[in-house]
Order: sequence, then structure tokens, then C-alpha cells
Amino acid sequence: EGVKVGLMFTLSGPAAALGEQGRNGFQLAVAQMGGLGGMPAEVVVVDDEQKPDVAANKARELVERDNVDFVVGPIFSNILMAIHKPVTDAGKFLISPNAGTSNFAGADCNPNFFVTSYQNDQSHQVMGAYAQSQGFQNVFLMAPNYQAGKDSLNGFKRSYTGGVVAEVFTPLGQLDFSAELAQIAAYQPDAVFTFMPGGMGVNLVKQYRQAGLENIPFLSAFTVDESTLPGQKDAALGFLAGANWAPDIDVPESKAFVAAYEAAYGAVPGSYAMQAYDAAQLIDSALRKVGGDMSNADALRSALEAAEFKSLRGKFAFGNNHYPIQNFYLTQAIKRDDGKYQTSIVQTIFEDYQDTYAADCKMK
Amino acid sequence: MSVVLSAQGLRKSYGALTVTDNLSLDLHQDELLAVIGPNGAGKTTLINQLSGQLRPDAGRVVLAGRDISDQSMAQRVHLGMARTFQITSILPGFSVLENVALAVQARSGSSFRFFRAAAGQRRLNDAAMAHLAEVDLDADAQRRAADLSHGKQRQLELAIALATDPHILLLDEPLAGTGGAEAARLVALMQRLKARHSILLIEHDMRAVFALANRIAVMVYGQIIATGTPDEIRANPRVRAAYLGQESV
Amino acid sequence: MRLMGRDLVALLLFAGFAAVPLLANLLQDPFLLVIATRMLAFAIAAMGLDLVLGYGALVSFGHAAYLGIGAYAVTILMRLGVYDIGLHLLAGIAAAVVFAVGTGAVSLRTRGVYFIMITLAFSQMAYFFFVSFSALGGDDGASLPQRSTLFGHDLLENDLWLFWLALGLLIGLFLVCRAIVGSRFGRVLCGARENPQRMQAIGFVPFGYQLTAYVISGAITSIAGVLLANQAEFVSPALMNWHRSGELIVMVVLGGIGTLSGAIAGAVLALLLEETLAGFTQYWKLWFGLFLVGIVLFAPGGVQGLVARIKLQIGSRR
Amino acid sequence: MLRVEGLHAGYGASQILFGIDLQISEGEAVTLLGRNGMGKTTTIKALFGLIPSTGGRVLVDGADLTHAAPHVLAQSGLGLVPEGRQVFPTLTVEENLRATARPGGHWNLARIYDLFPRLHERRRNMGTQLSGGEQQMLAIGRALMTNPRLIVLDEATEGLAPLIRADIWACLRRIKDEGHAILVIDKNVDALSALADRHIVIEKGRVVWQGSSAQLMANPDVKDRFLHV
Amino acid sequence: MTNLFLLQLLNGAQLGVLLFLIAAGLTLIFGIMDFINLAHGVLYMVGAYVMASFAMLTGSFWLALGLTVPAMLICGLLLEFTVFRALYARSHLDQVLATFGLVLVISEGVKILWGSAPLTVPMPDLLSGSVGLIGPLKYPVYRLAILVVGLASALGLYVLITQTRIGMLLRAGASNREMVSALGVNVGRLFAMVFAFGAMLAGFAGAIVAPILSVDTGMGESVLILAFVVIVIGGIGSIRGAFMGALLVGVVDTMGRSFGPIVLRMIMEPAAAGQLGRTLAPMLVYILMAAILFARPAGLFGRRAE
Ligand SMILES: Nc1ncnc2c1ncn2[C@@H]1O[C@H](COP(=O)(O)OP(=O)(O)OP(=O)(O)O)[C@@H](O)[C@H]1O
Ligand SMILES: Nc1ncnc2c1ncn2[C@@H]1O[C@H](COP(=O)(O)OP(=O)(O)OP(=O)(O)O)[C@@H](O)[C@H]1O
Ligand SMILES: [Mg+2]
Ligand SMILES: [Mg+2]
Repeated sequence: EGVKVGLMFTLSGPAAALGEQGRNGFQLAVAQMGGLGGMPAEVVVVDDEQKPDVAANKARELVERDNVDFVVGPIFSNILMAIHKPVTDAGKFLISPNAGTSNFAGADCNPNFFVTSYQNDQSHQVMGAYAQSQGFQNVFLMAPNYQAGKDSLNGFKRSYTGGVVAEVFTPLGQLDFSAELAQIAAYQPDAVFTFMPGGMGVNLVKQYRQAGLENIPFLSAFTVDESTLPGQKDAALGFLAGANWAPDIDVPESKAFVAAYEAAYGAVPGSYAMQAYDAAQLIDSALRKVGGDMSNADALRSALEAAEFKSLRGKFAFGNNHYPIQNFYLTQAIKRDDGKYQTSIVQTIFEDYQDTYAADCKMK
Repeated sequence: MSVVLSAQGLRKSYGALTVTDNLSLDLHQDELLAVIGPNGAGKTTLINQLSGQLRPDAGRVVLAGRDISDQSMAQRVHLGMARTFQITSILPGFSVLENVALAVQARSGSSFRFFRAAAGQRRLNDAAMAHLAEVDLDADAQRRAADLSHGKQRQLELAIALATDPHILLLDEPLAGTGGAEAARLVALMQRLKARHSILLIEHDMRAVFALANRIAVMVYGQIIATGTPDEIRANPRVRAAYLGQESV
Repeated sequence: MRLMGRDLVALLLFAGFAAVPLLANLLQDPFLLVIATRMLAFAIAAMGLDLVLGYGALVSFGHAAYLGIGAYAVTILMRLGVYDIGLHLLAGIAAAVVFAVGTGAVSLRTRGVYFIMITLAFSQMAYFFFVSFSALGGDDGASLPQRSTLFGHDLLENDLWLFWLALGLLIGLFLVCRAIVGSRFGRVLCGARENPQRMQAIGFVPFGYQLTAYVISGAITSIAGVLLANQAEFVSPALMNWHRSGELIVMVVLGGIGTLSGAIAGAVLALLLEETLAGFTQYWKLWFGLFLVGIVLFAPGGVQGLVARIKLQIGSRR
Repeated sequence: MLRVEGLHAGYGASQILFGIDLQISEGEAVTLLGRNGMGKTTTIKALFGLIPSTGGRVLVDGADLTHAAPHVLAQSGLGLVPEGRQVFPTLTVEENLRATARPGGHWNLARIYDLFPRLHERRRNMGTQLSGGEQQMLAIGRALMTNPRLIVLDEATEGLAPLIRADIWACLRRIKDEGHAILVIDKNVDALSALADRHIVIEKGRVVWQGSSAQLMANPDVKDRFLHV
Repeated sequence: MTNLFLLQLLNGAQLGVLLFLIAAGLTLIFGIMDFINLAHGVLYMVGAYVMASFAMLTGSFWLALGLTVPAMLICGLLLEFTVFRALYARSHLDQVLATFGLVLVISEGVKILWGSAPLTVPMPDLLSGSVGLIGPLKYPVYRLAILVVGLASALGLYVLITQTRIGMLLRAGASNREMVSALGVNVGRLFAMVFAFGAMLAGFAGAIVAPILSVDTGMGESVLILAFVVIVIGGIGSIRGAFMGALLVGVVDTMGRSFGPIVLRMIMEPAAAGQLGRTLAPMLVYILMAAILFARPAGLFGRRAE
């Protein structure tokens, strides 16, 4: 008798690096805790291939065939949209270690759905608030043209009321940003805010510096982080980002985690790994609380809601919508003495911050 | 004899090269008109324009008094014109029978029929077999056309043209590549076809040409330099110089 | 004789499918039905593609667009309050026909690789259109509130019924396609593949036939889209990404082009491999890739080619 | 120089050749005769390694080249003018001639253009834009440009006008007089008799008759039986 | 505004040259040898990864580049020997299937070897920094270098294909292998060499662009389609066409992105213009291709077959 967890991450294609962090973070936690909730844990890992229809099927397979007790995943919002219904309809718990869309935070919140990361808009709001606090008047906004890109710029503008010189949407997967960089050079804005995950972010950051624009502050979210820094290296140094954690956060458990992760996987963990680690701790804590008895779903849910574990972020609590209430920071890319790159906390922007959609959530 | 097909002032050039140069030619009812001329004279280009494969730069193609210059190749087939190609053009993956049956189908009924199996349609197959027998290919009916030897493919080429049930046949070197026995059979076949069809024949086999033709037109550098009965042409010194040489005809 | 062999493969596949519910019962694994339904949908799509690709030599690299069109027909109609699967199928087919007539007429001006690329271009346009269509979820896609209804009943909520519907559609469409390729129309289509010049010289204008085939093919593939939407209860533009178009081509070639039943076999084989390999190793794509290379190198003609060779072997031994 | 012994070959499952024997000495002209579909072209293909032979041997100057690749046979001195011309469609006339040329012999561009002035006029045209006869000239010119010791012509004069045909025969005679060997297939049996030293008649993949021109002329029933002329 | 326009034109041309550099090897293998090689993109990716590794090992850009080129040549020979050799005579669809399989194998292999985090190649000092153009606008030296390399490879390929016997033999061999071989040319060896050369070009492109683009497992796939688009727009088999196609795609894409919204805003209300602009931008290249193929079914410089 043990607990069975299905992990669904993007493990192939260009974004595999993110999924691997999530998978590694979770598995590291399970290994360190010797199971979950004091029980042996069986972890089934599946690859969603970043294709929603594939993901929807695999999610069904996890709950219907493998009969897992929890599904942990995914990285991407569109995958979350696809797997949410099959998992929650089956009465299983879905814990998202990264994607946190606004609909599930608000009107569509679900008792069986928990998020250990953030609501998607929040990191962008952090940067908006920072831009506001710096008194910027002309900010250049840029994001890829898809839902998450649009959300990010809206998030930024929610806490930034200054002027916007231009709002540029680039095609998804664009390689060369010279046209946009020329526009930036022509506008000479106070700052640039962007959201360019994955390879796009690597390209943009390198080309940004090569174009000689580094004296214009570069604000971003999910663009300069531990998943992209190995590709950006020196080009990203000093670039700012909003996040709920950084490897150098002053939490002893986190320091230990970073060391253990680097030892095990040879790379600096990012928030994807951290949030998955916390997801494992969350399950662990809840199982302990119910004494390993998963037959009573309501009890298990209450145990999850209590979130009685030592988050790597320090303080952590769930809001009414099962999204976290946590601190958000301004981070900066740095080079460590050992030559590796990571983000580092500059200042706290929001404390105990809850997303703005929680009010719409009528959790039954 | 009435004119069934006439080329009027056809001109076609590729860059500086004028391949048919203001060329006019009449094909009469139930005659076999042979067009001969050196390589590259423009004979195939003439057929291409008559059949609609090529648009002339200037000039008209008139079929039984009707200007068909604007009609497509397919439309001209439905008006009763068929052609063969000098460079064999068959459906290589089809069986020999299917090649011909498809040509029969082109002139009989709509081909926008989706459900009844074509393979079993007796009407198509029987007609096709009859045409194959005419060119002596009935024994090869079930073979894949691509697997036929070159000479037999040439025979198939002719059978396909016949199967569209034309009044007018434009034949581009039908004897090329066929050996003695087969050539003789084909000559005999054309002799028979002459009675029912108007034929424009391009051929470098002079024995066949002089045996078959009612009239011969000689084409050199895109122009007709002489037209006449076989005897007239045989005797024409310009034709000898430009084309026939010492060939005994 | 050749036809017999192909039909045999199809019969075996259908029988195999029909046994799935029993198997699912025996193995206590209802999920088999879900997998099988997905296979059926892709089999329909691949068979639709084979109609133009195999018989018309028109390599459409944009057939995923029709999957998307079918799937979005379901989403849109459901948002309008229409739940009946018959209407979904009709709407999907109608939309596919409109799209196919428009893009097909333009695409058929080109040949060969140009045709491949222009069909890709149109499907990419459709893809990006739905990516930026926020009301339908844009890039994220959206879940369906429920499955389509059948004569007003929500029978299809039951995986078994959906499976039988898909199997019924596959068999029906197979018979339709089989009749089409053997018909007068099918002959002309194949003839245009073999030698368009010769076809014109015997009085056919290939364009009309090819366009008709392209439209039929698109319509069939859109039916698969309707099924996929119902099966996953989720619709997103990823369904019409060029990867999908590529996968459909892979399925057809894997099974053996121009055989219909080969396309079905290819779809089944591809999904089966994916399903099983993924269970063994995280690097299943590596093995899948090796398998594809191996098939081309050592078994040209795909599944059907293999079957034909085995038959030849048996025949010559007798 | 060329010796073929008991050659067997076919396409896939269907066997076409059942033991063809032939030999050609330096400077000799030999013809292959036979009705349509009897295996003449197949013999050439098997000889050149274009289809695999399933039995027998092919020897060039005593060296066994039975299973050698086509280019090895070509390099050993064989030049091919294939049935159906097969000029390279995406190359210009001049490129067609130059692409596979092997310099060092009698033939060069100037000489080819001399032989076929028509090709010179059309030298910048693409291969497929030529008339049928011009393509045939090009195919012959292309083979000559490899300066072969034995030139093999499959349907040597198909589609050529009488004057050119006469030129070709004259040209072949010249080649022969220069000491090169010739293997030729053509339907003009009379012209061939004037040119060739020996004739080989093939029927259903077997050699059914061999002899000199004189013997062929003297034996009308050979023509009658095997060639039906 | 005119300044920006000129600069964007330059940017467009530069993107075009970058695309040509990537497409150059494809032109050779697909355009000339008529072999559909979907694995071209992953070879480009492998080139970038190999370059990144050598750069890490040697610490020198130039040394790494010098090592990457022969390494990719060997890689190409190896692939040719094991897989491609058997595919020349096959149909395009078989080639698609097999090379699609190779894409999976190589991508997965790269992930196993190098992991999935993006890598980088530092820019050589000699070529870093930017030069001033007009006003505050600057231009990176490295991109100018890419421009030069791209033009040089275009010219080199043009000479190779149109002026040399190898070029003729390639074109001849692509249409009729048997005949070329029967005329005494060892087509197998020739194709192997040229194929390896094409692979090397792909790898070289990957190595060269590594300092400005992300070296990740998705890089091959994202350019593959674009490279095909470029070649098809130009007309298959024409180097000149591929080059013009690349420039056209680069310029249209860049100009469309930067000035499209402005133009749209002049003819419709801003919100709708923004929405439409965003929808159209990623489609632009495809619309361009469809339009060109509509007007000229065999591309800009392609010869109409038949
Ligand atoms: N598309 C083209 N572009 C350029 N020149 C062409 C084209 N098509 C044909 N030609 C040229 O036009 C001339 C006439 O060609 P055509 O095929 O009509 O000759 P022909 O009289 O049939 O010769 P043959 O007896 O050799 O078949 C030739 O010199 C040929 O090279
Ligand atoms: N590719 C092929 N596949 C299968 N069978 C073939 C193939 N090519 C030729 N054949 C068959 O092989 C036999 C010999 O053909 P071949 O081409 O050698 O004849 P040939 O003597 O050259 O005739 P022709 O004078 O008509 O050119 C014929 O029966 C033919 O149908
Ligand atoms: Mg001609
Ligand atoms: Mg022959």
C-alpha cells in the first residue's frame, strides 16, 4: 500500500529543459523524504510533448488506467487547460507546479485543483510595480503573440500606470529581433519590459546586448531565469526579472535544496524545480496529516489546504482559490564565483501577495 | 474534298528561334497527309499547336470551319481530335488495358461517377480490347505499361489515341522504335484507318510515308517548302537536298 | 488479386478493432477504448489524406488544418448551443469543403514540392488564425463542456459508444473511399497522377478531378477532427500545427501509400508504437525514429509492401 | 574486347534473358537484331550493370566485370546511347555534352558540333527543349564525348531524318575505321548489313542466329523467321 | 522615420542573408540533388552544439570553428554512408519518412548528449561591438560579418553549381542517376561527397549563428520550414532564386513586423489594426509564399516543369 503520483511535464521539444527541472525537483523531494507521507511512493512520469491534445489523453490515461492518486503538472498553461477537466472530473487531485491560469484562479476554481507556483499575471505585476516605483514614463512592451503573452502585458499594465511607447507582439518562435531592437533604439524608452520564455528569451537577450542597448533597463519575467541563463550567460548579467524565489533566497531549506539539486543534476535549479519540490512537500504534508488514509477526499483536501510544510520560499499559504499567497521579488542575473549563472534577489516587491482573481472564486 | 482541319498562319517562336513561321496547312477529309522534314524543323511543334498543347503566338486553328484556337487540348479531344506523342507518353503504372480503357472512358459518359467500379465495366473493357487487338497488343493487356518494351509502348501510344474515337488523328512518328514486323502491321493498320479518319502523319520512315500518303508536305525551318503527291515530292530536287538525301524511296 | 490482399488487411484491422471492447473487458483496462478511439480518428484522417496523396500524388502538407476545422466546428457549435453530432459533422464537412475549394483551387496551380509547400502555407494561416482567436481560447485552446449528443441522448459520454461510432465511421468511409478509387472518377485521378499530359491528350482536364478529390479528402479528414474533439473533449490549435500534418503523412507512408488500408494500418502502427515505446523509455522518440528509418531502408512500401512481399514469398514457395 | 557468356537477367521476378552469348573484338561492328520485346535492350542493360545479372559473365579485355558498377564498365571503354535518348533535362545541350565527357580521344566539343551542326545552333537550350531527333543527336554526341572504344547504340537512328540517318551511318563507319568497336541495335536492317561485320538475332531472350552480313543476306528465311521483314 | 526605414531594410536584408546561410546547404541537397532532407535542420543544430562544445573546450571561437567544420563533414559522410545512400533512388515520400525518423533520432541524441538547457557560444573579440550607422542607431559588427559570409557562400555555391563540372553532374545525376553512371561517372562517390559538403554547410551555418541565436534543441526545427519556404519561393534548383527568396522573406518579414501595424492603423481603428496586425505578422511569410506561388507556380526563378 503506497501512494501513486503521475507527473506530467514537457520532456521533449525545445521546452524540455523546463519540464526536466520540474520532474527533477519532484523526484529529488521524493528521494529525500523517502516516499510521500511516510509511505512508499510510485511516480509515473509522462511527457505531454507540449501538445494539449496529447496531454489530455495522457492525463486520462494517468487517472483511468494508472489510477494515480495525484497528478502533478504541467509547465504550460495550455496544457493545464487540457488536463484540468479529465483529472478533476475523475475526482483526483491536480497540483500544478507552474501553470496558474486566471480562469482557474477565479470563476472556474476547483476544489481538487491546487497551485504551488503563482497566478500567471503576478510576476508581470511585480515588474509593473517596479517600473512604477522607478518612475519610468516610457516603457517599451514586447511579448510573443499568444495568450500568455497578452496576459503578461496586461499583468504588467495592471500595476504600471506610466506611459507605454509601444506594445509589440512578435510571432511565436521568432529568431531574430533586430527589427524590434531597432525600434527600441529609435524610441530610447526608459525601460523595456518583455516576456520571452525559452529560446526566444535567449535570442533576445543576446541580441539586445549585441545591439548595444544594455543601458536601457531590461525588465522581464520568465525570460532571464535558471532555464535560460546557461544560454544567455554574460549577455544577461544585470537584467532584471520578477519572481517568487531565487536560488540565493535566505531560507536554509532552500539553500540545502539548491546544493542537493546541483549535486544531483549538475545545474542550478530554477523556480520550476523549486515549485515541483514544494508540490511534493505539499502532498507529503497532507498525507501525513490524514495518516495515509486517502479514502476520505474531503479530509485530504482540507489537509492540502492547510499546506503545513516548510516551503523553500519561506512563508507559504493557500488562498481561498488554492493559489498561493506569497512574497514576490525583483531579481537580477549574476555570475557566481564558480562560473555558473543564476538569479539573485534584489528586493522584495510584494509581501504576502494574493492574486486579483481570488475574489471571483466561489469555492464550493 | 472538304477541309477538316486547317492551320492558318501559325507562328511560334522561342526567343530568336522561330519554330513555325506563318505556317498554313490543310488536312482534307479522309486523307493521309504526311509531314516530313529535317529534325528540328518544327513538325512536333505544329502538332502541339494543332492539338492545343501549345498556344501559337499568332495564327488560327480551324476545325471544320470553326475556329478552335481558344479551345484547350481536352476540349479538342471532345471535338474528335487525337494525337500521339513522339516521346512516348503513357500511364506507366496502369495496365495496358487500363491505359486504353481510360481513353475509351473519356469519350463515353461522365467521369464524375464515384461509386460503380470501373474495372468491371464491360463496355469500357471490350472497346479497349478491340483497340489493343488492332495494334496487336491484346496478349499484353494485363501487363503494366511500364514493363513493356519500347517498341510495344509505341504501339500502345497509338492504341490510346484510337480509343478516344477521333475523326482526326495527329500521329507523331508512330513507327519510330517499332521493328520490321510490327512496323509492317502498323502500316497496314494505318492503311485501313485512312478510310475512316483524316490523318496527319509525321514520320521519318520514308518507305511508310510514300506507301501511305495521299499528299506530302515538306517542312523546313518552320515553313512548308513543298506540298504534293508522293510522286511530285519524290521528284522535287529541293526536297532531296533538304531532307531525303540518297534515301531510296 | 492485389485488391484482395488490401481488403484482407482492412478486414483484419476492423476485426482487431471490433475485439477491443472485449479485450478491454478481459484486461480490466477501459482505457484501451480511449486509445483505440484515437487510433480510429487518426486512421480516418490518414485514409482521407491517402486519397489525394496516394491516388492523386498530391502531397498535402496541410491536412491537419482539416482536423482543426472539424474540431473547431464542434467547439463553435457547442458555444452556439448546438450539441448534435450529426450537425457537428455536417458543419465540419461544410467548412472543410469551403476551405478545400478555396485553397485547393489555388494550390493545384502548382505541382510537386510547390504543392507541398503551398498547402503548408494555407494550413499555417489557418493555424495562426485560431492561435489569435482569443474567444475560442487562442493558443491555449478550450475544453468542451461535454461530448456531442446523438439523437438528443448523451450516449457518447460513454467511451464505448464513442468507440463504436468511430469504428462505424471508419468502416463506412473506407467503403466509400474504396468505391471512389475503383470508380471511373478514381481512374481519372490516378491517371492524372501517372501522366497529366497524357490525360489532357485523351480529353481530361485533371484540375477538376484533383480538386474534387482534394475536397473529398479534406471533408473526410474533418470528420476525424470532430471525433478527436469529442474524444479529448478539448480543442486547441495544436491540432492543426504542421507537425500534425507531417505525422499524418508519416502514417500514410508508413502503412504504404495508395492502398487505403495501408493508411489505416499506418495510423494504428504509429500510435501503437508511440503508446508502447513511451512506456518503456523516456527516449522513445529515438527508438521511434530508428524504427521509421528502418522501415524505409528495409521494408519499402511500408506495411502494405511488407504484406505483399510476404504473400509473394508464400506464393513462390508453393 | 567484350565477351558476354551465358548472361541471365530479368526484372524482379520475371526473367527475360536466358543465356546470351556474344563477343566483340577490337574494331568490330556487331548488331543485335530481334523483334520488339525480345530482350535487346535488356541485354544492353544487363551488360552495363544497369540491371543485375543473375547468371553468366561479362568480360572486358579479359577482366571479369560481371557485377561491376555501371561506371566501371563505362570507364573500361564502353559508351552508351540508350533507348529513348534520356538526355539530361535540366542541363543545356552543351552541359549535356560536357558533364560526362572524358577527354583524351578523338572526340571533343568542336568535332561533335561539326558532326551535328544542329546541336551547335541549340547549344544553350535545355535538354528537353530539343526536338526528338535533336535529342537523339545529343545522346549520340554525349556518348562519343566519353571517347569510348566500344560504342553501344540502342535504337541508333530512331527519330532521325534520312539525311541525318545517313550521316550517322557514315559516322559509325568512320568510328569503325578508326579501330573502335560498335554494338548497335536498329531497325534498318539493310543499312546495318552494310555497316556491320556480324549480326546476332535474339528471340525470347536467347540467341537464335549469328552470322556475317553476307550470310544474313544469303539467308532470307532468317529475316523472315526471326525478324518478319 | 526614413532612418528607421533604412535600418529596417538593412535588418531585413541581414535576416535574409542569415536565412540564406541556413538554406545554402538545403539548396544543394534539396534544390540541386532533389533530395528532401528534413534532417537538414537538425544538422544545423548539431553544428551549433558541436561548436558550443569545442568553444567550451578550446576557449577560442576560431579554433572551435576550425574544428567544427571538419567534424560536420565527417558527420555528413557517416550519415550518407549509413542512411542517405539508400534513399537517393527512392521517392520523395520515402525520403520524407526516413529523414523524419532521423530528425527524431538526432534530436533525441542531442538531448541525451548535451541536455536540454540552451547553450551559448561567446562572440569572438575581433567581431564584437557595434559600429555607428545613422544617428543613435548602431549595428553589430558580427552581423556585418554574417552578411559577408552569407554573400560569399552564395557566390561560391553559384559558381560551384553553374560553372563547374561537378555542378553539371549533380544536376544530371538528380534527374537520371543511372545514365550518369552508365556514362562513366562514379555517382555514388560524387553524391556522398556533395552530401557531406551539404551537411557541413548546415553545420557551418549553425556554428556561425550560434553567437547570436540560442543553441537549443528546438533551433533546427524552427528554421527548417523557413529554409524550405525560402527555396520554394526562389524556385527549386536555382541558387539565385534561393538567395533572392531569402532576402525577400527577410525584408518582408522585418518590414511587415515593424511597419505593418503603422500602415494598418492608418486605414482602420487602432484596436482592430492591432489585432489584425498581430494575426497577420506570423502569417506574413506564408502569405508571401502562397501569393508568389499563385502568380508563379514554380517560384520566382524556377523553371516550369512539363
Ligand atoms: N520549349 C522550347 N524552347 C526552346 N526551343 C524549343 C522548345 N521546344 C522546341 N524547341 C525547338 O524548336 C525546334 C523545333 O522542334 P520540333 O520538336 O517541332 O521539331 P521536329 O520537326 O518535330 O523535329 P524531329 O523530327 O527531330 O522530332 C527545335 O529546334 C527545338 O529545339
Ligand atoms: N522495367 C521492366 N520491368 C519488367 N519487364 C520489362 C521491363 N522492361 C522491359 N521488360 C520486358 O522485358 C522484355 C524484353 O524487353 P526489351 O526492352 O529488352 O525488348 P527489346 O528487344 O529492346 O524491344 P524493343 O525493340 O521494343 O525495344 C519485354 O517483354 C518487356 O516487356
Ligand atoms: Mg518531332
Ligand atoms: Mg529496346
